[in-house]
Amino acid sequence: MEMVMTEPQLQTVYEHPQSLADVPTHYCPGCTHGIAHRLLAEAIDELGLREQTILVSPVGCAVFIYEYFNLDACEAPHGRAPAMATGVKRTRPDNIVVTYQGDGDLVSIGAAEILHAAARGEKITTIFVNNAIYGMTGGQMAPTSLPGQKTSSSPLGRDTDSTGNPIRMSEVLAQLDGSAYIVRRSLHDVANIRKAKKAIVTALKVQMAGLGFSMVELLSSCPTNWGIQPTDALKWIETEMVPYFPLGDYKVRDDVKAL
Amino acid sequence: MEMVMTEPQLQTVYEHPQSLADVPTHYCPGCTHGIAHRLLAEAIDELGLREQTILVSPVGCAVFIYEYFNLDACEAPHGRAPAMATGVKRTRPDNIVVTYQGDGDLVSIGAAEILHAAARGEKITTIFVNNAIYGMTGGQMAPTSLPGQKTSSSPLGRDTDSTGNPIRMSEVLAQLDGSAYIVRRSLHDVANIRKAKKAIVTALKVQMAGLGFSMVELLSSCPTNWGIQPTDALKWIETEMVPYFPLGDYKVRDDVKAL
Amino acid sequence: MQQEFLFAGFGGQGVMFAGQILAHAAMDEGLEVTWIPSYGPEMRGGTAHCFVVISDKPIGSPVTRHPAVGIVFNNPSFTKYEAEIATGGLLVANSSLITVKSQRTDLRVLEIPATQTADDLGDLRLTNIVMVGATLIAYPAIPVAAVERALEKYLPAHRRNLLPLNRQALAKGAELATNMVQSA
Amino acid sequence: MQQEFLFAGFGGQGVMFAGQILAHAAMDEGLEVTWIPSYGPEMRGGTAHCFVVISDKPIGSPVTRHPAVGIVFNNPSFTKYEAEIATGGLLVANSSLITVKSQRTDLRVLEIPATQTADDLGDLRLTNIVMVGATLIAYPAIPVAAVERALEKYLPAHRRNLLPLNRQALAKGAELATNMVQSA
Amino acid sequence: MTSGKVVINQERCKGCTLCTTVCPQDVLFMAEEHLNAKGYHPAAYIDPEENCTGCAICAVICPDVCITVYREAPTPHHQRLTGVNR
Amino acid sequence: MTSGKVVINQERCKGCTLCTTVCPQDVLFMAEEHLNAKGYHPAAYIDPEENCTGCAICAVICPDVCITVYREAPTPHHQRLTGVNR
Amino acid sequence: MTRELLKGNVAIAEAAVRAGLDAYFGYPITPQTELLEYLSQRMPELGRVFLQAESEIGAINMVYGAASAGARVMTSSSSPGFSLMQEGMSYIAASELPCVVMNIMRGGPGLGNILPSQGDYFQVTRSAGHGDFRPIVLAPASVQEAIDFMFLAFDLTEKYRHMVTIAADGQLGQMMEPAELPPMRDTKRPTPEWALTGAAGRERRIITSAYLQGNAEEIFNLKIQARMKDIKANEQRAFEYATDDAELLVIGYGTAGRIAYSAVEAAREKGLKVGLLRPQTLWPFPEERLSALADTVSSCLVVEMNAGQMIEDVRLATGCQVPVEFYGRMGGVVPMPDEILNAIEENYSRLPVKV
Amino acid sequence: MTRELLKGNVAIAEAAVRAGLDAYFGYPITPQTELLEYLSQRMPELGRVFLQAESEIGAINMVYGAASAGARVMTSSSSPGFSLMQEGMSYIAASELPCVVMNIMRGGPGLGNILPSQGDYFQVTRSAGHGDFRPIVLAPASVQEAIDFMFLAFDLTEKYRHMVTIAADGQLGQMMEPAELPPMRDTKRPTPEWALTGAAGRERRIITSAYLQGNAEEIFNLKIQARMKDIKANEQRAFEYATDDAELLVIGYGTAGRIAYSAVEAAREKGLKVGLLRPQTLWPFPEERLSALADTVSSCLVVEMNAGQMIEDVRLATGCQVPVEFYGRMGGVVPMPDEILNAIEENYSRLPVKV
Ligand SMILES: Cc1ncc(C[n+]2csc(CCOP(=O)(O)OP(=O)(O)O)c2C)c(N)n1
Ligand SMILES: Cc1ncc(C[n+]2csc(CCOP(=O)(O)OP(=O)(O)O)c2C)c(N)n1
Ligand code: SF4
Ligand code: SF4
Ligand code: SF4
Ligand code: SF4
Ligand code: SF4
Ligand code: SF4
Ligand SMILES: [Mg+2]
Ligand SMILES: [Mg+2]
Repeated sequence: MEMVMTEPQLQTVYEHPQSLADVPTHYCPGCTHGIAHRLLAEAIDELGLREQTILVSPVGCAVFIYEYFNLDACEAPHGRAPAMATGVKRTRPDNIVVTYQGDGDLVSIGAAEILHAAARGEKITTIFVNNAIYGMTGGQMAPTSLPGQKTSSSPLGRDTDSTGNPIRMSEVLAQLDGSAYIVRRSLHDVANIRKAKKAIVTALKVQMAGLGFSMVELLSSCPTNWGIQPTDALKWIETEMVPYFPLGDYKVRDDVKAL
Repeated sequence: MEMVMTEPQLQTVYEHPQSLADVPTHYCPGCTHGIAHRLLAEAIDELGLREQTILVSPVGCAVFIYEYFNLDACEAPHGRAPAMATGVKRTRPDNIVVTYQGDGDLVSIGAAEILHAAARGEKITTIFVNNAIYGMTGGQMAPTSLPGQKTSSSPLGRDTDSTGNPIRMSEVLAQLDGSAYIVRRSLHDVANIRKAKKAIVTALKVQMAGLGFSMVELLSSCPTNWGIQPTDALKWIETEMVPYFPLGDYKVRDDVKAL
Repeated sequence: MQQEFLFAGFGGQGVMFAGQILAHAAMDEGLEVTWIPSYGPEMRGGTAHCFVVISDKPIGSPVTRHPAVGIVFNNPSFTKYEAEIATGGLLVANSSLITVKSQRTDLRVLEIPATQTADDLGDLRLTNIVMVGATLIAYPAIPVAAVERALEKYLPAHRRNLLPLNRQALAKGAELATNMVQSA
Repeated sequence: MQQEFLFAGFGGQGVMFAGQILAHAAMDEGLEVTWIPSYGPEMRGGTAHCFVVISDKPIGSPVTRHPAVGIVFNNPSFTKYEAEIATGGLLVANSSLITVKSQRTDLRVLEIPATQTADDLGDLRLTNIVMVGATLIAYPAIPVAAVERALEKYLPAHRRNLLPLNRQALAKGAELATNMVQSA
Repeated sequence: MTSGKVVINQERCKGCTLCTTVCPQDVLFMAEEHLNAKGYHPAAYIDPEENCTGCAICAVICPDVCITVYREAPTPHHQRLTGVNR
Repeated sequence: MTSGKVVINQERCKGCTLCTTVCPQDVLFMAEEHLNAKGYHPAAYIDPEENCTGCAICAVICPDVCITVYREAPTPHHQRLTGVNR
Repeated sequence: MTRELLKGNVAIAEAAVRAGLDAYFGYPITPQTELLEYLSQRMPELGRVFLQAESEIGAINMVYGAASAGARVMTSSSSPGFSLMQEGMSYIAASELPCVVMNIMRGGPGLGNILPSQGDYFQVTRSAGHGDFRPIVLAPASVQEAIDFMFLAFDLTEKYRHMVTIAADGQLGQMMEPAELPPMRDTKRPTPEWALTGAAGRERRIITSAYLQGNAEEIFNLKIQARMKDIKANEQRAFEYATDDAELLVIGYGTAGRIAYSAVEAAREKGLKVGLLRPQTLWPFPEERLSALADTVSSCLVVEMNAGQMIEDVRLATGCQVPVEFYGRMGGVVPMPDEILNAIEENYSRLPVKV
Repeated sequence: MTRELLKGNVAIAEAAVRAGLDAYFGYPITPQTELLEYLSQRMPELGRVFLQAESEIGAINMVYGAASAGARVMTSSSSPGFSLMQEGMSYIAASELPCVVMNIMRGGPGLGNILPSQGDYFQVTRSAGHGDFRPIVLAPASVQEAIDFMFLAFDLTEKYRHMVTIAADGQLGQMMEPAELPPMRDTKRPTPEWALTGAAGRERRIITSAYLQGNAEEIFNLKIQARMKDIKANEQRAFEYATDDAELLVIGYGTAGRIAYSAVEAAREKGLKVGLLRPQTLWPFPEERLSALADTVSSCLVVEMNAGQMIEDVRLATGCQVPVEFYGRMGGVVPMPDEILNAIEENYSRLPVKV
């Protein structure tokens, strides 16, 4: 590449964030987990929090997130990241504690832990990656899978009679007094990705200010288990997921607005 | 008693319901668990469901509820009554399945199970007895304990900074599409007790009609662990609990209204 | 020598504290001691009991099947525990409430109108201390004075004001027992 | 006699099915057989492999350290497994994609331009069957015809229409191998 | 006013006093002198003037289902509280 | 229009095509002929006419952080996407 | 019926269906998920109950409920999920309910990995959560055995009203081999006389694990212990190979036992007098056979995919009559026949002189 | 310091405080709740962390987090709650984190009752959830020992980075006896070099229990096993009484061991040559002493408050040298000294003739 020669006049507009380790990820091509990672890393960089942040991994496709971030990190049992993060934050209140959870992790097995972390107003930030499926284990139905969605454990499509309708967790957690900032964003196009990044920055600021629990839900793709191409997967988010999981701010407490 | 003599002209206006076993309970004097039991038994009797109903006990003061009802019954691990009830109902869809849970059981350890039973629209009925405390284990703080409430594990009063504010579970569960009927009632006086009874009847009807998950939250007293007299305990419900846990209908789906 | 005491009565009659104050007193006398409450099903009401073992050697079991002394505060406790007291042992009964009589001939029985005495002293909550005072006369495992010292030291702060009354109750119990033992 | 086959390649090259069809065919020949996939970390991409063991006696281990036959579909698999094949064994390499050469002198190596052949037949997904056909010529554990029968029986319903092409691929693989073996 | 009457199962009563505080006719009292086998002072029905209306309010609040309520001359529209005989 | 340029780390690229679909200048393509070590056809930056504006849209959508974006003559008000140097 | 080439997980699932499974509740976890996936299609097809639970805790308590209602029910999981089921299992055990729980063990402790392992032997065989109780534990080593044991599991659990656990690993689940599936069993059967069905025209029934009084709990425990004695007397099972004249006895179960078979075969080919005992029931442990064999062999070699757990049962069963040696791999590493053969040869060379 | 009359649960809690406890996370369950209640007042008073978790699963994972951050941390529970902690414990074990977990055992299985029991011996000693790992298990028998072991627990867990479990029962928790509390230990200590504190001016630190590759997981497991060997060599502890010339050795731990002490004393008074070995570490089991004693005694009598679990360890440690008999009560029934004395006398009368 002739970059070397032209560099003097060029300014770097975008490069690898410092909080992100310079290693390839194991994610499938086009999986937006990678975007979510990058946004989180950028937000941490921007706020200068890299040396303070402790990351808690979920069990899910993002289990190895600790390999991908240039941060202190630990790895919680499936669904228990909020509890583990509570243990970290309570004993190290001056650190910034961030959990990253999938929809199976957060909504299904870990429903009690997230609900109570939010209710307690636990001063942690949760990045909630909702891809309407269990990615890691090969595409089983999640509590967030859409009605009729075919998955490897709902081969005829999700039957809402038997399994209910998808759970909108941001709406649920927004009910709790302890949650200070709960928003849903999407990763399906550039404009939305930019909004998602802003929300993550705000969520971290909420924690910095000690205002309570903050969470950014990100609608995310799983091309592999949805069985479609990455570009189609982004469209699927837009046309199928967004209508069911409306984007928006579900809880922005007054003290957050004042930030 | 000279009752025998006067009986011919007298009609029985109130007597022991048939679904209630004729045995003394172990509850403390004035504990409204007893009222909740009676209302449930009356409702079952009125709807003629005694021979169909399967009751699922919690772990909490009501753990021995199976002794007190003249019904088939089983006893779930702490917090897991909704899951156990799901197992019963799915394999015996023609039975009426009722769970009875305390606030520690339902809101704390069992948060995930109740959330998912409601989300699935599990066709069961839950009697949720909220007394803002862990009764059975001797009065520890519950997620429903009021701000500042002194309990044996919040000796200086519930500190909302550290433990958050009480969780209003009816409001949370009403968010879920699978819940058909979610209301909060109180047992602190006769008028409210009568309303509570009506709600229980409706909840059971919802199940009979197969409309989804139904729950009646009952504000209830724990004179022993609140450390006050039974009459004062009823007043405490009215003056302290009701303002925080407003009585009302949190979810009455249209198909329920049409019942 | 090991000596075992069983205290039993309704919850609220102060049987737990009676045992504890005896245990404290014995400890301060330089003896080995254990105290253990009945700790059964989490049910409300019913009878409560506790065990105190005093010994000059390390204590193995804090419970025994046949305690040397039974101090019972009400009818149900009497009925429940009378039979368990060791042959040759002592049964101290709160005769203000206990209406049944012991059928055992191998026991010493001391009937103390403890509730009545406490009521006379102006506070029903003194029943337990009356019983302790009486017991130590009939079964002088430690001096009554040791209990008096223990009361001074261990009466909970919010009950400090009751110290004089407690002293009186202890003395009264001892007195009642002394009279009876002598008259027997 | 026990015969072990290792199939390895990229996910998507049909190595799993190649192993399965061989296993089916062997079973229908009345032999004992096991098939087992590489089943490792839940990571996407990378190489996949499967093992087939064929025997006339009950099979203990479905895996062996040194399989008699290695059927490798791409460079990474070649590099990874070449060394593991048993002395005197057979290495079948998809020479359309594999650019490296075996350094081992104790192996028979069969280079089959399988991907090319499949492409010529009009469907890249036939690569695996070409490889199977070739393998059974050089290492006749079961007759090629047994695989043909297995294809008829076990080709999944949605791929039934590809049966004639699969037959051709099998034959073509066998033919390529026959020529090479003869010419060798 | 219709005349009623209640029977209290005093052995089951736990002496919580709730019934006595709600009776509109003030015909329920705590039997301070009497202790039942459980050690509670039970509620007592003392109604020499037959003021009890059989309103069953006491039964509605009693947590221990100790009270059976009877009423004279059933009115056709009165609501039974339990469906036992249906 | 400010002129920009991107560098794609083709070895890290997984060939998801997302960048190629969002580039407003149409200067990103999939290298159908080239396979990287992971077995993917990577994206390629082909911009003979120097149409790239350095808008970084491609970098925003790339899930694998394969794209570094450069821009000529920094405008004082341009927003950097990452705070690396702050 | 003919032999089909069947994948372990699928064969197990279909065997459960044919054994009359009424209801399945489970939560995905590798390497048992295919079982759940298969049943997600198959059970509704047959009008039976399939439900993916919110968690393993949800699943085991749904099993508890369904078993209370008299259904033939099972769940399956893998190590971390199995750990989460411990409380519920203890309750089910203490309620004397029949049910089948599968643990397709994987590399641990902790999150570990998804590779085949036998690291949960103690957890699986010593208790079902807290309290004195040991489930019947079946350890299949082939797809056919897995199928057969699924039928056996339901028969035993219903006969004794005692939980049955099936302990296997991902290798068995992933493997295909020829096997025969028995025909569909008639699912109509009388409702058990203890099952909750609604107290219509009969006394109410209560299913509980609470015994408030020590005496009552002790009587109940004695009942369990008596039943366990019975099971121990009647249900020990093991597969044997070449034990008649063996001087060295190799002992291994499941996948390790199966691979050991290859090694023992190879050793025999080399002329070594080696035999294999492959326990099929891990509890009750086949101590009768082992104790008998201890009289005839000179030494034992235990092979496990863990740090040495069953070796305690072997020591206890052989009553210190012969030395008991160990060869193990851990963390998801499956031993190859040749390493076991090496271990055999090494131990064989050190055989104590027979007396 | 003077002897105070202390209640077990309170003494344990205060001992933990004085041993430098930074954080406590727990969930109420009888009979350990008083410990939690005491700490709910005491910890905030000292500016330390107390949090009542939403469940035992919440609690153990908060412990996991706090331990990852380098805090001195503990939780406590009782049998059903301990079962729920199994998954989290396995993760903590596999992350080599120090922490202390108390199990105040109660009558089981299932909900059972709240009475004293030793029914979880296997669960407590054989693993921490799934996978190959055994925590160090301390079994105090008196309030003083409970205090001392609390200090020991933190020392051991930090020395070895190996989880310590304290196994006791409600009797110890409810009992008062005179004991001395050591003075408050200085809580300032250097942050462990593996703890998560934010990657400021150093390489990032990662705490995980995942080892994707079998080889890596095996290497890690071998490391654990090596450490366990070390612990086994150095940390066996037992209390002995009158073992010098004993012909019958009574073996019991915790409450059963303490009551057995009374019985042994009584037997000695009757002139019987009886001794007591009371294991203070259940893992590592005091097999060295036991194996030495097996050379001198003629018979062993194991006393437990369960159906017979430690008896397996006794059998293994004594290597079949002497008969091992059993006396047990279950379900929350605490044996009385006289019953144990009866068992002693009965076994004594059948003592094999010494050779
Ligand atoms: C206790 C336990 N149960 C189940 C699993 C298996 N498991 C791993 S990840 C996962 C679900 C992942 O789905 P999600 O949280 O949505 O994350 P994604 O992979 O979709 O990003 C499951 C069920 C486990 N590791 N531990
Ligand atoms: C797994 C488990 N954890 C804890 C307990 C102890 N426990 C029994 S009841 C209870 C809470 C009861 O409170 P609640 O549900 O509010 O019922 P209440 O007694 O107030 O009616 C607890 C924590 C238990 N039995 N099992
Ligand atoms: S399986 Fe789905 S969620 Fe997981 S890495 Fe692949 S695309 Fe992403
Ligand atoms: S402890 Fe409270 S809730 Fe329980 S029976 Fe007593 S008053 Fe009722
Ligand atoms: S029925 Fe009505 S009037 Fe009669 S006692 Fe009861 S509350 Fe009083
Ligand atoms: S309400 Fe019932 S329990 Fe209470 S005092 Fe009246 S009769 Fe007795
Ligand atoms: S920076 Fe903008 S114009 Fe340049 S390649 Fe990327 S998307 Fe296209
Ligand atoms: S978006 Fe990134 S990974 Fe995808 S094709 Fe473009 S450069 Fe490659
Ligand atoms: Mg997901
Ligand atoms: Mg409560």
